[in-house]
Amino acid sequence: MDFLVTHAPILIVALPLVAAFVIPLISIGWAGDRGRNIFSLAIFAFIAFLVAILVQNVHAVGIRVYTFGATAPELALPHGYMVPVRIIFEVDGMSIFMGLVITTVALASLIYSLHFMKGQTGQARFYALMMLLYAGMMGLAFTGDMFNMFVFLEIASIAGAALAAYRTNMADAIEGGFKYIVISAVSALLVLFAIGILYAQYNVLSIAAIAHYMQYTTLDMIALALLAIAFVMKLAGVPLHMWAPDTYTVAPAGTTPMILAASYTSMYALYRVTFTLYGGHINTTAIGWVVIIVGVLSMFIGVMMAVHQTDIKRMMAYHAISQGGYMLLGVGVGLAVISDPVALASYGRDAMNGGVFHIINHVFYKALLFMTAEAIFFRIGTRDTNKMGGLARNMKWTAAFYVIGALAISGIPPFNGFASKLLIYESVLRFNPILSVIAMFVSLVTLASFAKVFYSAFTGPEMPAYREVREVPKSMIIGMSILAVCIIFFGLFPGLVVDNIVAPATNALINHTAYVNAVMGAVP
Amino acid sequence: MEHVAGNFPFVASALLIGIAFYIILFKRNLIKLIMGIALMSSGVNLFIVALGYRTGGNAPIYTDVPEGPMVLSVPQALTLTSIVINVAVLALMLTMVIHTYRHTGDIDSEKSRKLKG
Amino acid sequence: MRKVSGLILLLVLVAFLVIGMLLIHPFGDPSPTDMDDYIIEYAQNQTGSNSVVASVVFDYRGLDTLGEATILFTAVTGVLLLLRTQKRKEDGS
Amino acid sequence: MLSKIVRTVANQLILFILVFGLYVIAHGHLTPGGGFQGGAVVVSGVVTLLVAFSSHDLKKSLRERVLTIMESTGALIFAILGFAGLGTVFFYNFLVGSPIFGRIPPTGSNPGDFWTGGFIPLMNFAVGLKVIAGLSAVILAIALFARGEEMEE
Repeated sequence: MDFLVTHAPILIVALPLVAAFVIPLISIGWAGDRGRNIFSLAIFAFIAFLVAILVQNVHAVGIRVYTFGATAPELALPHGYMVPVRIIFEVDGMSIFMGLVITTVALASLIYSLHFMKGQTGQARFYALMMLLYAGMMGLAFTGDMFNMFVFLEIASIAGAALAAYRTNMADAIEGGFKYIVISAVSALLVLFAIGILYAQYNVLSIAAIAHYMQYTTLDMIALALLAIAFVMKLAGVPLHMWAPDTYTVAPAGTTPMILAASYTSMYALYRVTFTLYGGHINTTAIGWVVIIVGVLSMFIGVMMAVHQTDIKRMMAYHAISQGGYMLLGVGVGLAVISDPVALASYGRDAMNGGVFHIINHVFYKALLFMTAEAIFFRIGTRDTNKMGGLARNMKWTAAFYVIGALAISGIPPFNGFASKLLIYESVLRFNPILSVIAMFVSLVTLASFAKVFYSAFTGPEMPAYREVREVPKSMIIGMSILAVCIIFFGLFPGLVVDNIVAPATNALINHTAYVNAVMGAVP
Repeated sequence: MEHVAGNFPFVASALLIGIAFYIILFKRNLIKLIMGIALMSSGVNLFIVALGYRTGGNAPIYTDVPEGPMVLSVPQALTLTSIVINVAVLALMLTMVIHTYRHTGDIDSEKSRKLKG
Repeated sequence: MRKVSGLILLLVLVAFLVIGMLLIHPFGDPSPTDMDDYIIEYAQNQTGSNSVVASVVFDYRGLDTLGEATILFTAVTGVLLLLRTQKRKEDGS
Repeated sequence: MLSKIVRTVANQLILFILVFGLYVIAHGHLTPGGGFQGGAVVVSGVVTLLVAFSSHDLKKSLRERVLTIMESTGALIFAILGFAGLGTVFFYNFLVGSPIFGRIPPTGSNPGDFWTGGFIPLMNFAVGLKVIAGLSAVILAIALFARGEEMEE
């Protein structure tokens, strides 16, 4: 048990990698499809267990530092030397919060995929890529090293792009995958360039060490701009959002939620850069307003583009951009007032709680919605809402899950979307009432848009073509119900979740000196 | 600003990245787009490896090394990693372009486009 | 119109990058060099490898190399996934 | 398929390319080079064969199944070498001081001893195996796909 607690950070990242290497082998060899599925699930269950251990441990003892190749995991600095040389994993409240989000979604996606993928070609490689995508995201969330962050960013992007283009017999799938990889490659190269600039000045690569030596020269500003452009591109913030609808639309069901989670992992990287790497040096009010403006633009333009879509997944993809705006708005308000203790205590912290809480809520209900859309596609073979109708008669579970997801995304009380949106509305209202009004208006339009799709797809007269449509198989329902249960639980007990999971994450972002001191504590 | 002439490798890498951006933004041929990304990664790699150079330094390998300072080793390792990563990205992109050509008979990004709006 | 505005943005970006490049330490004289000095000094003793680059790649920054190998594996898996046979076989794999 | 001269030269050349590639892999801890570089050299030999002969001829000797197994094995060896250090820390160089590749060279300039480097030479071999298999598979798959054929299992 001690062994697992000590080595949990690396085991969570390395085990999926090993599983990905093994999956092609066992699919060729003795195990076959069934064995491979059981193997993937077993590995995943073990990783979820490790994540649970690590959550508990991080909340109990604080930031966990894991130094690779040193004589002890905590030995970030070599003996008698004041510069970290080796790669460091640093797991704090925010990292483990992202870990929790990613793991839950990945587990649901994996279970959902078991039946969804049945009979498809190339399954072994599909599951291997799912594992790699998961490992890339977790590594990005845990790493405390800039260059390592770039490497994991690339793992997640390449695996995501290959998965998005999975349906190679459709031209649009290839196009969606290609857009994703081009955007990812360009943004990763920008990140690498920024890393080079930072390395040139400080000759260290660890985030904590760079933050410790940070002087905020002109070069650092250029690096910050490059990093911000790159991560906003990856998280699909307006005006760099053009890839997102295409990629989310074409990716097969189990992977769309994972790619969605990958964009929010990039959002985590953006927060890590602005709050920790440049913590205490940047003009927080100005940068905070930039984040707020990107957030409001994403919110508004995303929802306006979503309203007139007829492709159900494309509509949801634009809503994903729009909901991403809420997170940026909440955290941006927190960032704008972070240097003002009074405002931070009275509403800034709540705004950040709302923004961070919205990540987990949004990933859950949007993953659920994407899954229901693919369940419809699985049964009737089209994503066009004009061609659907009366599906609620035969697909009762899917319809129920769609309603849960739609009410949650619109911020209707008993569901989780309401909890985080209320936090954002209340706190933003005290910061700037206009922003709050825009946020509420966007929420109304969201409700209208989802209601419209519900009426055209699920209600209405039964279409003769779909009389024989049956409910989707069991594993897909289980995958969706995991998320639905989480949504309802989070909606009923928001206080519990905010206190236990979200507040440590927000504290980790605000209190950047703890992150730096965990590595550089001994350095004057 | 005092060492304008001496910093030409850095400036060259910045210009390479600028040219690459021009190609990525304005060329419609998908193969040219990929070449732009390859050029961009060359620019970044040149930048990183140039960061570690010390005037008159030897390669950081102790096998029969002559006397003198050694150039920094970490940028070389980073460049090595980044080159391999880029090879991987290019392979995947080219595969997708082959597929696009199969489907639409064209590698012009405007003509082979299916998803709009 | 779109092209002109894009071009202006591009020129601004390049101008910033070039100015930034002139502000970096002079070529051939990096400073500070603490991390690299440590590695060059101790690499032979700690890893036993004569090639300092190899010891950085595999030992000091080993996880990066594992990630790099993984990326290559990911790309190969992705390429073979995309170029797979579309005919379904009897066993369904 | 190119002319007989090219084919004969390629047939003779492949051996030298192979030996040079393996040399680069094996001496990765002493001289410039290593697993990736040496693997790329070997793959350049595969490309030579692909140019001289045709992908149709080559697909019988380079089967997808074999390449997949090679690649996964290489990656697994690498990962397991990382895991083997878990007694202390992941990626701890546990072989330094042991009989296998455990010697420590004299500090400063020296002629180079093959049995040094801890797990670095082993990792070079693992990465080399992986790169050879992976890049060959990619090149062959793309070449075959462009001709409208598939890789053999």
